[in-house]
Amino acid sequence: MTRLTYREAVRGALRQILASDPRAFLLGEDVGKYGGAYAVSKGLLAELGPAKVRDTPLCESTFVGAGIGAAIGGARPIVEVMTVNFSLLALDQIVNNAATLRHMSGGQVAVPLVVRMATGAGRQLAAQHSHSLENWYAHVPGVKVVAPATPQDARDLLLAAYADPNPVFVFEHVLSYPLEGEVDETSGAAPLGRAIVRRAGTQLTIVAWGGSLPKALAAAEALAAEGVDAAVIDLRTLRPLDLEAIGASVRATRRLLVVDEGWKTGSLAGEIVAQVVETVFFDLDAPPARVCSREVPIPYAAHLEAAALPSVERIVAAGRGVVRG
Amino acid sequence: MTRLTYREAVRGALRQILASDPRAFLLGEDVGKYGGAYAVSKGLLAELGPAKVRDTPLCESTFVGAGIGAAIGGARPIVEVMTVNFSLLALDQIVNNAATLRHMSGGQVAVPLVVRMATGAGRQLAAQHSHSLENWYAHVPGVKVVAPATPQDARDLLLAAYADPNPVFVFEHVLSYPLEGEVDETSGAAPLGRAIVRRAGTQLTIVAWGGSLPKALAAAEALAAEGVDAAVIDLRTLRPLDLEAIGASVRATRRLLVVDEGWKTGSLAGEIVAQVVETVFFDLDAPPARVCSREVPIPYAAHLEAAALPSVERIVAAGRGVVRG
Amino acid sequence: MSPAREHAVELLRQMVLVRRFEEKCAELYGLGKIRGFLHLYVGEEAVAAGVLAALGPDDNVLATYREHGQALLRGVPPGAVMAEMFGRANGCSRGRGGSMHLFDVERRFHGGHAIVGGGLPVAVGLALADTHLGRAGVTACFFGDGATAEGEFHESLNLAALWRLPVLFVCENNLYAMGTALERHQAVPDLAAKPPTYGIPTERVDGMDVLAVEDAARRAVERMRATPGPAFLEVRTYRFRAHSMYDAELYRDKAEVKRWAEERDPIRLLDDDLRRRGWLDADARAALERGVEQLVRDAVAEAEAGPLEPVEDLERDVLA
Amino acid sequence: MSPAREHAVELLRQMVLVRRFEEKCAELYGLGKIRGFLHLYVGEEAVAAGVLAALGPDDNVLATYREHGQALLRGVPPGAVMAEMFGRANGCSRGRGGSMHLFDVERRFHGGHAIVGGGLPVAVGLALADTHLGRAGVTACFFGDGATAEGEFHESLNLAALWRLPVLFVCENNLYAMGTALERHQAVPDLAAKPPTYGIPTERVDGMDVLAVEDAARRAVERMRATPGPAFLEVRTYRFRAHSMYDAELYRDKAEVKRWAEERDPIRLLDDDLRRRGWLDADARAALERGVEQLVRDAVAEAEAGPLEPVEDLERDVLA
Ligand SMILES: Cc1ncc(C[n+]2csc(CCOP(=O)(O)OP(=O)(O)O)c2C)c(N)n1
Ligand SMILES: Cc1ncc(C[n+]2csc(CCOP(=O)(O)OP(=O)(O)O)c2C)c(N)n1
Ligand SMILES: [Mg+2]
Ligand SMILES: [Mg+2]
Repeated sequence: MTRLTYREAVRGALRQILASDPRAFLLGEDVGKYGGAYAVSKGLLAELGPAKVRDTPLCESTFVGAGIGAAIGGARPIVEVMTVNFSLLALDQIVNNAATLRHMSGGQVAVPLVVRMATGAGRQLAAQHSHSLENWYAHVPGVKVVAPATPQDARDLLLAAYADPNPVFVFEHVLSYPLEGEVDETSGAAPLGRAIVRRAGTQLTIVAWGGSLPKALAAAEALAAEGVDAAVIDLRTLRPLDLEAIGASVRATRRLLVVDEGWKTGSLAGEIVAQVVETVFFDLDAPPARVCSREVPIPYAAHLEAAALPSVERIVAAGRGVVRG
Repeated sequence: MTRLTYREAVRGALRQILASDPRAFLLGEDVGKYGGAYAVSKGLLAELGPAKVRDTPLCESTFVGAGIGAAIGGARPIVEVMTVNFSLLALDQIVNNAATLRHMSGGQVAVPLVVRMATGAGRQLAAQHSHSLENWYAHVPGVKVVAPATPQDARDLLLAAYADPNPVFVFEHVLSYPLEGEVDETSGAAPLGRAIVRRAGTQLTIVAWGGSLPKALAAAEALAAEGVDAAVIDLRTLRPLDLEAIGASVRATRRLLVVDEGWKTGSLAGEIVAQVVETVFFDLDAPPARVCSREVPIPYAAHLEAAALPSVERIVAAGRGVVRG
Repeated sequence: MSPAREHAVELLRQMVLVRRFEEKCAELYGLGKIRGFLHLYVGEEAVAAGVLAALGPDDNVLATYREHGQALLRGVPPGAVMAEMFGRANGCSRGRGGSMHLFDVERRFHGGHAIVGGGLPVAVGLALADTHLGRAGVTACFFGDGATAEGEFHESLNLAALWRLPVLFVCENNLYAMGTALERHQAVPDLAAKPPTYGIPTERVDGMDVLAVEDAARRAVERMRATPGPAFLEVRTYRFRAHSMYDAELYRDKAEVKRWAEERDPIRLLDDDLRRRGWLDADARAALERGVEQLVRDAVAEAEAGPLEPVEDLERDVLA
Repeated sequence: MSPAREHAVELLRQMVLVRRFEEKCAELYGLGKIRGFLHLYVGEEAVAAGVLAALGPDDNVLATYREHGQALLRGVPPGAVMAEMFGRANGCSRGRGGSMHLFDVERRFHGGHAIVGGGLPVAVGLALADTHLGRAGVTACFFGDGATAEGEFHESLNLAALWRLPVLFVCENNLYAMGTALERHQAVPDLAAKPPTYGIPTERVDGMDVLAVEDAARRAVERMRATPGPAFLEVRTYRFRAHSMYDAELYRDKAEVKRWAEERDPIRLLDDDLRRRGWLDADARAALERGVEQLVRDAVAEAEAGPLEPVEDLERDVLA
């Protein structure tokens, strides 16, 4: 085990893939000479050369589409879209090509593509740079979506995404990059589609992922101090959803709270609530609750941004509400 | 009252707006000389002239963005995006500009924009031309979303969208255009944000909108024949949601079924289920249910397409399930 | 028969095949056997025939929703194409795609793309894979004049040129994007003027002259094989039929269509040429026609006999 | 003072204002008073100063996230700009936007856009509104060299040219898109070669010579007022500082930056020119500097004193 940041863990997995598989390459805006907007790929161009680390012009739709085409052609591209905000420009390629070509061709076309992107708010980057649109991606058949929350998962889920024969979208929260943790650098791919219980608990199930996991864990600690024993499930894969893991926990705790940095209306949290009530309705002792972002373009000012996003306080209050009524 | 198709009702509202407001104009691909991909604007170019009806090149991002800019500049553009499928190319403009500029400018920038688009499947147009992404739009703060289901609403909600000072997205289901109904052509704008009970019922609340409303009503008839008395609520506005109307009905029927042509995971139906359980949980006698599209890019073959979409049969079966357990 | 003569007759046969196949499609559409959107290539056959004649089996082909011609001439069996439009499991996309989404990956026929401009980045990626994996092979990418207004057109040209990727961009300039005439969607309708601003060698060619198209395509492909990088062909052509089966053609004169169909039909032009040269007599011409008709008849029979995919398999092939 | 002399001194004052304002911003960023992304315009001041000098009050201005210069020189009060970066309610966007999203609609300053290329269609729309409503006025739209690779750049040029809309496209070519040098993101780095393929009158100008920029902008605007339609300026400039406060500048030589800053600083060039002409002596220069420093000091004081928006008003101004 080595102490690594989340950023270093991603870089390590990238290096391992790029160095070992001749079909692999990384492409995206400023992944090379600049070193990556979030410094994830720093050093890889010098180490691996320009055929493996390709700086693209600003053209999200086309370089994502080129990644799709290259995957179809037998290469194994890893595309970095600098942030989810800019992926809005590539959604046609993602929905209409990456997600669709296999089925629409009757199973002939394979798109073994990995797309990584930074996501989330919390750095005062204002409305155009603070989106959390994982729910949109998780809506689309034909793709898989992961959101690693820890350095180890940042490594293992990227390896898993790469090993998977489908288009896999990896969401890395901007606040996660400096997180530190012990990482087994010899680990293999984690299984996709499996949530994990990060904290056991008996009175409440809190579901979170990515950048919200640390907040959920801190809230669970605070709730424990109040005498509320909350389990925390780290979803890890957003599509397919591991309803089994969530259901098992909710059947035991009989209460559900979902934390999601996306806007509440139409959030993935809503989907999780819906699936839980559809399947374990009679096991619930209280209405499920959600802590999401407020319905506002994320503002720049620190105090307004903080008020717009899920916070430990809001999670604690909601958890208390679900358990105490 | 005049007997009109849904298509004619939209055209009538367009003509009324364009002819009466000098600030107004219609722009989009093939809205002029071609007459509109779905013949909605047929004849308007000849009638009103090229300053009021503007054919654009193929450039969704830019003509939607130009609509946004024109609205900011004091004009009152109505943008037709031929279908929701192509709106994927314009999502950056929609999310990062139309929805955001007012708030991000501290309330200075007004974007009184109407964007109309055809949506939905059922015409064997295959995966790239059969999307139902209303849920994505309904997720975004700063916009309103309507989905008229009847000829009268096609008129009244378009007038309402035009009268509203915010960006409003109007979804017209491709199967709705030939629907006929009595239309009051002197009517004014319908209120936005108000659902309507299309069928009274005591044992089950079916929520539907747009192209799914006729299916929901037919299913309610079939259920009645089986002795199940279902109410049908036409949502009409998808953002903001009229939770009050849904809640009132569910409190009475104690059972909920939502029909949504979008894919189930992350559907607007899921959001409605979540909001209902969050607010009227203890009034529910059974787990809510959803009839959505199957999790597959919509296939071309008639029998596969039909199997992928919500059908009267699937709604009836689900309704029976919710009521009978 | 001289190789030149043989080749010219074969090109004629190919164009006639596409023409007759599509005439049958239109008929079957009227009968409700084919549904969804159906975009005919009638009048434009020389573009596909000429360009595909310049390609080898290791090259990739990617086209639009108006791609029956490319599919057939790339070697996708007519029966598999017709069965696809019938929505049968023996269709070349198992009935999932229909007319707009024909695929045959074994023949490197990569669709069948219905989002205007959406195929170009994918074509750039196919060429990128070839380059990255050290394989020869060029990627021919067909698209319409309308697509040149979409941003992805420019992004794709730039990326292909910047990275010297072997993409043959083939612009099927039929002078209309649906109902919008070229000069109503392009500020400067000279499409061949744009690729040179990316340093892409560009040629404009008469798309009604199949031999000229083939010639230009061969020149481009040879250059690309020698010196890595894209090439661009603007092929001037005309669509003799409506944009799709829904189009009332309010936006153009019947006389204009008639003029093109009478004076510039690529099949008639080659036909006349062959006759003039004495390379194809009436009997051989009739035999060619009969051969094609038989192929089309067989294709329809194969489609009619094809099974429906079981509904239980609906979600098959969504994920690997 | 002759009008020419007065005007030249005023341009110098404007550039110095932007420079000192931003130097203060960098300092305040270090102190944590300003947060988020901060992109400095240092070295590029002549572009905004020259172009804005050519505009009138009825014209629209739209810029990127690197827009302090445009905002200040369009007349947005320095205090309102600084307060915005402090996230205060007296900021020009009520603290919602920060450095990247300065707005002042009364002065027709339409932001502050942080999606590269995303402002261009909006600018086209502003010009469309003017045209539709029969108002005079041109719309100046600033964007970087990097934006020219985005599809929206081409789409916007085409639409503006096709519809003859009065958009002045101002490409701030500072030779880098973040860490990617122009010749690494454009197959052909000659940006001025592209707009003519849309029929747009285009000029390339030295962006370190504010008078040359103003001249070119005036020529373009006059032409646009006489004959409807867009115009294009490629303004060659250089960014003396990092792309943003996060940038380690691994992608370019320190020597290259030094050379530009020492030899081509637009402020120093104008300064020298004015001195050579005897138009600005050391005392006047010092007074100018003191005036600017006072403005910046006042702006900071105004920002410091500004109130925070109450959290209860978070959802204000999402909808009308
Ligand atoms: C992005 C997008 N916008 C709109 C459409 C609808 N549409 C289909 S074909 C077409 C015209 C395309 O014209 P062109 O590229 O010239 O090809 P042609 O049909 O003439 O072969 C349009 C507008 C679409 N399929 N995709
Ligand atoms: C669509 C989009 N992609 C990526 C980014 C991240 N980004 C911000 S500025 C920038 C470089 C832009 O370069 P240029 O247009 O030359 O402007 P400059 O910063 O040099 O003024 C990038 C890649 C973005 N904001 N928007
Ligand atoms: Mg065309
Ligand atoms: Mg630049």
